[in-house]
Amino acid sequence: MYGLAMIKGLMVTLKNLTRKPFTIQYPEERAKQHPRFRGEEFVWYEERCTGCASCAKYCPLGIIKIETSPSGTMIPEGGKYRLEVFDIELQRCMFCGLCVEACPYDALFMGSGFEQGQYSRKNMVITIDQLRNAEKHPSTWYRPQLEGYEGEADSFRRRPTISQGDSRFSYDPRGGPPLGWREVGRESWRWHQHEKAGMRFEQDNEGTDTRGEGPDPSVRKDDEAA
Amino acid sequence: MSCQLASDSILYANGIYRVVYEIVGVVLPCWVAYAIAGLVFAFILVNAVLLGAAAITWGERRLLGRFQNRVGPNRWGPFGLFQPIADLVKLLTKEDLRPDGSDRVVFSLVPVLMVAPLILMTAVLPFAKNTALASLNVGVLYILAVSSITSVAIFMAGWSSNNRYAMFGAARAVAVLISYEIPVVLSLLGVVMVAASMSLGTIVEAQALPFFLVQPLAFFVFMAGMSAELNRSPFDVAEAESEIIAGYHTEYSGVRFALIQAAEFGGVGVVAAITATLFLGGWSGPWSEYLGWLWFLIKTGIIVFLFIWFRATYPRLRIDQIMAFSWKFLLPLAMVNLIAVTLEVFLLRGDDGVLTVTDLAIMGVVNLAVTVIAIAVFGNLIKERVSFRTRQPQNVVVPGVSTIEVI
Amino acid sequence: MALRAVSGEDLAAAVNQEFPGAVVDFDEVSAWVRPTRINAVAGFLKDSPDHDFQFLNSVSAVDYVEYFDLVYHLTSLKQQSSAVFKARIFGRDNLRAPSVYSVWRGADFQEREIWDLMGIHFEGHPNMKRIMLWEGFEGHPLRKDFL
Amino acid sequence: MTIRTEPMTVNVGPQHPSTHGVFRVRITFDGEDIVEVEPVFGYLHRGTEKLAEERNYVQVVTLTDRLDYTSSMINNQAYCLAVEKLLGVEPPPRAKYLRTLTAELQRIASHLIAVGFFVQELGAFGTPLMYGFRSRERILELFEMLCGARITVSYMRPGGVFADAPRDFWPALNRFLDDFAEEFVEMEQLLLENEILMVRTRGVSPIPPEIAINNSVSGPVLRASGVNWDWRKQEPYDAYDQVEFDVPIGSNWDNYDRFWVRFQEVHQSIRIIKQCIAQIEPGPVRLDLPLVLRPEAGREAYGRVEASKGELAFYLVSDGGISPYRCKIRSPSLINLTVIEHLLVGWKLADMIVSLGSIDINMGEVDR
Repeated sequence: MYGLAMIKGLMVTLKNLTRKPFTIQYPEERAKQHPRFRGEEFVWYEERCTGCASCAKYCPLGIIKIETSPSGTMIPEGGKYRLEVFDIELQRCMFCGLCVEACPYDALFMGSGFEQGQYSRKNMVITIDQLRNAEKHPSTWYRPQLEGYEGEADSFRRRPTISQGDSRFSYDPRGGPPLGWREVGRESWRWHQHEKAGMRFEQDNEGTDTRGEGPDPSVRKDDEAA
Repeated sequence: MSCQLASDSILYANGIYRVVYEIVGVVLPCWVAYAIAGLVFAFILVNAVLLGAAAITWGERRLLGRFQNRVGPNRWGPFGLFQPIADLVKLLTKEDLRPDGSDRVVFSLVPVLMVAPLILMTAVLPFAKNTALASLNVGVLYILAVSSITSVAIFMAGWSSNNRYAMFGAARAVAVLISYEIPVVLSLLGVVMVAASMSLGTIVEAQALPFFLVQPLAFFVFMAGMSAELNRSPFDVAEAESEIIAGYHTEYSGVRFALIQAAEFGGVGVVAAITATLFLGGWSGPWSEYLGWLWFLIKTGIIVFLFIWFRATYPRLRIDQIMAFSWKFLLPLAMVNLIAVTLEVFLLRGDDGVLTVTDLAIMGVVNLAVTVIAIAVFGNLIKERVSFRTRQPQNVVVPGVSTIEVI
Repeated sequence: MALRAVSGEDLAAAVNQEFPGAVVDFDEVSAWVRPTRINAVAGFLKDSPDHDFQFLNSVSAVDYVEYFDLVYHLTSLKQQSSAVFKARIFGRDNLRAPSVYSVWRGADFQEREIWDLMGIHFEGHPNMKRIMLWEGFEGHPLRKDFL
Repeated sequence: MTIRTEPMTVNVGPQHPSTHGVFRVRITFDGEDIVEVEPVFGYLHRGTEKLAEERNYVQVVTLTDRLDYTSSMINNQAYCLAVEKLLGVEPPPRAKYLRTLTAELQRIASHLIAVGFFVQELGAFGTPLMYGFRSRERILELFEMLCGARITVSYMRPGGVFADAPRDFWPALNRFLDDFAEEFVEMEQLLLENEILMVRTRGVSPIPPEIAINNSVSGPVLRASGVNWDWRKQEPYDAYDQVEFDVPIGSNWDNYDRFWVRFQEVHQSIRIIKQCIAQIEPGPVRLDLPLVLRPEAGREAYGRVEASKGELAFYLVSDGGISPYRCKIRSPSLINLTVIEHLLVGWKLADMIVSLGSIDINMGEVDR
């Protein structure tokens, strides 16, 4: 009334003048990125992939292209296909993460970066070689095992707490070291041990046999026996 | 061949001008010295206005940023100080567009016509003691007259652009400028009456007590009127960016746009300087006479800050409300102020026609009371009020739903 | 407090009482009325105090290849009830249906959208133009045969 | 003497700074007064309904994010409710609470934008908008914590939500609620009683309740017209039958009331969120449904929610296949625009922008 509220408004803006800005200056500072952030580059573990192409089928835009070698050219053990092409057209990707949701073997993860800007559209396609060679910083989107949950049921057992976050479970995809394929699976989950992720059985370039470097098959037997 | 400036010349009081004139006059004919000294001072003034405009764009953007809890431009130079230069370079390298169907001559003339009055206005401003280029004895009148050229330029811009938004902006700008000229002139009459002079230098010297304390009502009316004439918030209808894109300068780009922006922000600076001179005591301040320029800058800065602060806080009024505000609120206030000041000057002035500091203080106290009463009486426009208590409404469409209503 | 859904049977009975023969069919949620009677039925459902369906939630069209279904979802704010009535239009070319614009102004853009995307022309609508696509666009994209 | 005036037609939009996106309206002015209005849509038409017929039921969730991009969570919720109705299933209670909670957070975010842009259109140079964005930023951060994205969330799935909240979500939510109370009071002090805002909006463009109902207007606009109709009350979905809140309504039906109703709804949303936090119980968050859903042939469902803009509904028809046979989106923004002629004609250019802001349209939803 009589401009008093206008003076009150002036005081509000004056108060904010003395306050620290809430924006951050991007290249120097970065916003805190949460572990579930659906980043641009995909993280793919060839050792876990069976070439089932669930991700390609489930992609709403159909931007994942998978070609496998014909069946019979590979050793039949584990029923795996060898992948020859795994292209993800990032330019059309909307990062919904449904491919990750569809992957039954924890082989595909969302990445955690967001700086894949390119000058040419050609470069916006992630190829299988890039996926193989990239540093692997997987996001925890749809992968609760990375958030420190020990089992499916564990995530439902808690009540919301007022206390501060539990630092034991803080996983920082970007800041931490890259994760290998043995560290990201759900093998430690009790129910998951019975249906192990498809492990890759193949001679690698050095000629050593990587077979059996997954979780020890004997564990499963013991578990079943128990 | 030495030249001496006549002591009754309007340029006589200006020390810089006189020194340049006399030194140059030693070697060159007097009329050349006259021109060279004028050009030297004009150079200073043009740069003062344009650099001032650059500084104000920077200050406005930084301050608006901080008012809005963000940082503002900070990439170029320390604290983003070179941002205006970067803007200028960007604008200069842009294509100079002229819309199809526009009036070529008028369209091109506008930026010049926008900037020229500002520089003309600075000619009578005393930055410090004895520094006004021309100590005109009708300084106030001169400023009012010259500042009106801007409205012609704005209308030219709107008309020649062949754009309906620009036309809207121009029509609004002219309407606003015409209505606000009157309260501004009336509010200045009070100042002139107390100072008993129209010369800005004399007005500064008369301010033993700054006039915004002596005549708060005139200060308020002048600030509001100048906000409107400058198209500043909350009266920025002429270039209301959310309604009519950019108003009259919608079609301007490149270097012409740069000049129009310079005129706008330079206008803020010049008007702030005039306000500081007329109401805040100009260059007068404590300590040394030679620090006058500093006091002047500080006072100008305060006024500029006020303009930016209002812009950060207030929404815009509608054009008819702006007119109503001028005619129904500011004009009566200016009249009240004029009558009050006339009576006070008539009663308080001594036989020698001089008002002492005590007289000014008495006037200030009386005028403060007058201000409060006048705003309370004429404050119809700003009396809108809603109660913020909520209540359970009586007749609702769907019974049984807990509902609250504003009273 | 929950909304009471008027069953198709009740709706069909009420409409049939007012306009005999207007209802073609009904199931548990909705009643089908003759396309020619849409406007009359709509006016009745809106104005009769028993129903009082003042609020038209949405008008949809569904392409079943042999025929189109126009679906009207209604709500009564006073009665706190909702109802659905449909109209079945056979054919694929030059389809016409009466507009409910005069009953519920809210059908304005939705009917235009149906004309634009499904190709059912509403007669009695004052501004039956394309809404999403431009005039001169060939075909109606939401039809099943539009590729 | 009467001055002869000539009507002038101006295209406002689709590149106008304050038509909320690519909305275009062809307006005939007499001076500054509006005599004729013709809205033109379709500049953002992406054919969402047709696209939905090509995708399976879960993939459509990603399309709903892009309808009203300022309230994606609520769009997710509406679509998931429709699919659940189609399947005849009900999500587990914890999922219901999580949905309610996130939908209310999203409503706050959306209303902050609505209020911010409303005042921006009144001419306040970005300050209330930035204050709104300041709080909205925190909400988006919470969403990133929940589901890895800020705008295109895709958080909900038919049969629940995709995953439970992470461990640090709850403390962060509580911190947000504490800070938001303070920040929101600041916005109220700045805006609610501001005289300029009041003279600009009081009594401008009123929509009487009869006209609002006949024009199928919904959401805050309908409530500002004095009709206390809220689908969260009338047809409680998810956990809304477990929480208490009031329905704010307007008494003058004008722009100010629409603005005020949004402010009050933010308060009510906070109330709901606090009750959700208190009531939520541990448990599963997603039904064990297959990735590819196949509802029975011939079923149809009309799932609606009270979105931030109004009644958002998905009308799904199934033919037994893996994708919806028909997915009609009842978009509140488009249908609220029906009232545009009543809203604008007779008012001034400056009011037109503000009135458009007061209905709070979102072009992603208008054009779909």
